[in-house]
Amino acid sequence: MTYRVSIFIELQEGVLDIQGKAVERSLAGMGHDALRSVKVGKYIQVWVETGSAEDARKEAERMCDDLLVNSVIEQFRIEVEGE
Amino acid sequence: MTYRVSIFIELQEGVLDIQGKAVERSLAGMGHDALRSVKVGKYIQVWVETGSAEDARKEAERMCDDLLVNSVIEQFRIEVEGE
Amino acid sequence: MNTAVIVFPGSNCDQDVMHAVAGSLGTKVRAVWHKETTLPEDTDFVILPGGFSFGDYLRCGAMAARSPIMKAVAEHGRRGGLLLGICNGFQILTESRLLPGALLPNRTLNFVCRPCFLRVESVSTPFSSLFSKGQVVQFPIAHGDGLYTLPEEELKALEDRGGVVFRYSDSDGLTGDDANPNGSANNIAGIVNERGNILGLMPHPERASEALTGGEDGRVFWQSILESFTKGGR
Amino acid sequence: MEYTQAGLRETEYEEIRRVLGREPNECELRIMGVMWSEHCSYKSTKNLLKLFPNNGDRVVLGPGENAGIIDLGDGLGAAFKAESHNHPSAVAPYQGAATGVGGIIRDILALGARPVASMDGLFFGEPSSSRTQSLASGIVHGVGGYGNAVGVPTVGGKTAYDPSYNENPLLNAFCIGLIPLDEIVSSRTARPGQAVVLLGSKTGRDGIAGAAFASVELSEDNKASRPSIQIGDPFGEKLLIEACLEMNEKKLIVSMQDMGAAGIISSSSEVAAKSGVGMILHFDKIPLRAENMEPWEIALSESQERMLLIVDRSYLHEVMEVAEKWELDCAEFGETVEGDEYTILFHGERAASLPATLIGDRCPLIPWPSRRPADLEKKWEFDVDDIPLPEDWNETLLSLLADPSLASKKRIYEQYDSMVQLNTVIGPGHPVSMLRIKGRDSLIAMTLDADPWKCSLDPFRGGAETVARTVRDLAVAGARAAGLTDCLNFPSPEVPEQYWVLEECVKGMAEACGAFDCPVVSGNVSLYNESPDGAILPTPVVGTVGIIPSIDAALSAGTWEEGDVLFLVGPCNPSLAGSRYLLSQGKLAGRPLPFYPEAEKDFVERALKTASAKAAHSGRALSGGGLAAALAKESMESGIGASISLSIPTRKDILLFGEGCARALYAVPMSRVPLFKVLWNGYPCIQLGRVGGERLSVEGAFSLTVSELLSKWRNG
Ligand SMILES: Nc1ncnc2c1ncn2[C@@H]1O[C@H](COP(=O)(O)OP(=O)(O)O)[C@@H](O)[C@H]1O
Ligand SMILES: [Mg+2]
Repeated sequence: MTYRVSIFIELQEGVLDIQGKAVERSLAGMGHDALRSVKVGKYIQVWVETGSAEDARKEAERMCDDLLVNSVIEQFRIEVEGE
Repeated sequence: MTYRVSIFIELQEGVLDIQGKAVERSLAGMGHDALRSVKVGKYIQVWVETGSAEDARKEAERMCDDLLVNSVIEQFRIEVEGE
Repeated sequence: MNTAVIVFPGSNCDQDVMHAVAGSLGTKVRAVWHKETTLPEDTDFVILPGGFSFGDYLRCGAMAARSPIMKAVAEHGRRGGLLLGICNGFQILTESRLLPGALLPNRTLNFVCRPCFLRVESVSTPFSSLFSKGQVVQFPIAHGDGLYTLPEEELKALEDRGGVVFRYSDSDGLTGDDANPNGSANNIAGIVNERGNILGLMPHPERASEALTGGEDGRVFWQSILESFTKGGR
Repeated sequence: MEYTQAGLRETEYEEIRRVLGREPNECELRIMGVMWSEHCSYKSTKNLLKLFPNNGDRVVLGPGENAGIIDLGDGLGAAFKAESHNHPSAVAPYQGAATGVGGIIRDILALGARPVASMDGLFFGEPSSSRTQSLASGIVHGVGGYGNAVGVPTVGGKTAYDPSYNENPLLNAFCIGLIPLDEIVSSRTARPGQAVVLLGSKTGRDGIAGAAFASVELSEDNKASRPSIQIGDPFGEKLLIEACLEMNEKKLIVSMQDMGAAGIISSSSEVAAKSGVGMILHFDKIPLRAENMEPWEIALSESQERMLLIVDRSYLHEVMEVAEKWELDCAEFGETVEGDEYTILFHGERAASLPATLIGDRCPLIPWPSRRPADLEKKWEFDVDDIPLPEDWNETLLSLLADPSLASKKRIYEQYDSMVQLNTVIGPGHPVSMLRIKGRDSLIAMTLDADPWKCSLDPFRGGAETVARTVRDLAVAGARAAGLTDCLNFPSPEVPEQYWVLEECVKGMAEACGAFDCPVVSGNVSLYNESPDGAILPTPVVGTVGIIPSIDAALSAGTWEEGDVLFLVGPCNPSLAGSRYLLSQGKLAGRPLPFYPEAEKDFVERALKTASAKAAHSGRALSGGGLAAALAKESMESGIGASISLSIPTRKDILLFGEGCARALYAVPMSRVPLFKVLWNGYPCIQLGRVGGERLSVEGAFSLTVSELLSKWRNG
């Protein structure tokens, strides 16, 4: 079966989020006073064909390790549709 | 109260996802045979101080319209923590 | 003709554009900081220069398009005033919806900087009137996000109305895929709005305005603008 | 806390105790550990660096400052320096390279100069390995990502591949800036009673104690406290450049210092020590990005895009205004005082109190033992007769051109904006890059080079050859070398044989610098470039800057014209030792040729005259790949072939592929042949053949069309 897996990648705590800071300032400048802070990360969706949702998650985790996530500065979370 | 709002942005159907295609190719080249396809988007978290979760959502929607999303090529989905 | 060059934080071709315009035309050029809310009163021609406004963070040109000065810039364009966006400036114009479409990452996903041939597609714009139709000119490119895209029907409409002013080509004017440095739809390098007063292009005419540094094809571009202005008084 | 945990040696700890007359506290210990690390103190190399000549008519500022400055005439100076960012680039290639570029730009900026161009030296492992590919891709993207955005063109560089860099790639960044001589900002001019100001990004925990951690064994219990990666923000840097230049133009600052390794502590103590003042710093006033930071963390943070300013109080207000315009944080956090006392106050307590001059200057030097490698002669034993002549010359030349170290670097340098600022007359892809100076006739010429293989075979000769190659390149292009900067990339100095190699390389470089009267005005040392898999080749990288009086005195390369007569100037007995030709066959052997100062100087003078007299259409000094590679590159870039016959008894492979000595290939228009011959009369000079046709043919060797050459050179 084909599973859609969503991967949410964000910078680790303590790593400077230069994009987030710039967006924050820009939104504040446009009058969004309720805004406290912004973090900008990546949203990657992969479709994998595996026997189970669990396998799909494992496969996606491997992809994160292999390429999608730079573990020196980033952290990630995975959601499998239908899991 | 401060709400964390997650915004998931992806390219619209029909807009060339060059990054997704490139990631797909590299992962396939690394032997991820279960992979069918990849889409690369943005994961933006904003923290907003509003009276209710509903207001937080509205505020985030306005930010998307104002800056975060380019509706010519992108679409988005919002999740408010605790909603 | 009084030219205003808008400077955003992160713009890096503002000085170059001012140097090229002043050097090619000898007309008055002023820098205007993005936080201003009005253009100098006698402004005839506005340029959004290249660079990495706001670091190109989020999307290229997105934050600059929301800068305070942009209301006045859009108003200038709406009144029919001459408005030019080069490279990052082009991205700012599409992000401001002053021009249709969007600029996506190059298909190689790499930044590319090199001299580039362009075929002049339309000479009925104030920016290209001194070229001849089909002429091949050389302007350098230097960008990471130059793939111009537009939904199919809109693309057709743009082509039908002659909105494409420059197309990537080879030295013979052939516009094959080989001559496309970034994967742009129909090899599009520069487009103009319907009214013909707002031009966006990825290549850098200011980098082709002196024999010593990049050639002189860009001088014709600047002279076209001056001549159209002098004639039409826009 | 144990002093060893701070990375200090026993003698160093004792020295600190002796000077203080007490035990240092933890904050002080950590500070000293970083400040006396190899990276900051140069304790292994200070004595070696003294061997470099660094004076000369043109030198305005020599080593010891943020960058060197040479006089370009009429009140203008060129500030330049190279720096390595090897370790960070191996760990986080994109960010490591990006912050390397950002750091060297701030060094130039700290003098008040506007950065006008960069070059990058890249040394990668085996090109076929996936580790190399991902490191190389990350590093190249990082160099471009930062340089392009910050608006400083990358106009040239050097890229080479060798398995010794597999685990330990090198990233050296060079930057040059322009400054009116009467506007130079000095780090020696602070006076008591002035404000100490921090301009730029907020201070976070990034890169804390990066230098010291490198010298402590990594173990599980310090893993959690490992420095977090510094993230480069070219956008922030662009704002910083504009703000600092505006402040300098308005004469608002007394002194300025960039924050690189060891951040606030290094920059502020350096200004204090050099200016002969003390400082009281209130760390509570520093804008922070992370919570609960300890004072030593604040002191040692390597957060990027920050500058330290010393400001006369009457200008503080204006400084703040400029900062606000450029949307930068700016905080006064201390003051200069009489004396030598450097004090950090935090939460109402004295966190550290040290003599300013102790921190940067007084680290005990380490006289590492030096031993000539026993196997040196063995590498030299190499019999040319064991090398058969190529069976298929065409194949041999093509595979040489496809050797990644020699092949076209277009795929790399096209990713760099080489034109922004509108000064680039000759950009990457040429032996020498040239910048015009707006409003003047003269041009600045520069080139970056290295020859790790020859340095490994004979470090003295290799070191001299490295310098000579850059000077020859410049001379052929019409530029007299005015000064150079260097990055000494070497493995651990603690191995006596490795220290000897370093020592000899420096001596060789110094000898050549002396002969050419080309002083070393700035530089950088990067040691401990080794991994459990082995050490890198000795890799001194040299960036040399020269001046061309006017565009009319510049000679380009790759501009052959139909009918030109080709000349080879220089000796006809080069050497295959350490040549690209042998390396591409997997052999690193032989003894490189010695450096002949008289011949080299003679060559330079004649080459300069050749350029200024317009006696040639095109010229190229011979380097990697020898005459054959030079012929092929000239032909490919000109898009035209040539017919050549070699009537010299030297073995053809040596003549065509040998390297070393002052040699060049010139294309001379028929009408200038007599003049050319006069200029080179008394120096070896032979006529090779004529330019024309679609083929590059050498009688009795290869014959290939220009497009065959190009296809191999570009695509491998
Ligand atoms: N990393 C790099 N960045 C920019 N330009 C480079 C880089 N590597 C090489 N180049 C350019 O490519 C050309 C070839 O360089 P190199 O490999 O050193 O050969 P050569 O010995 O012919 O100079 C030079 O013009 C050089 O400036
Ligand atoms: Mg070179």
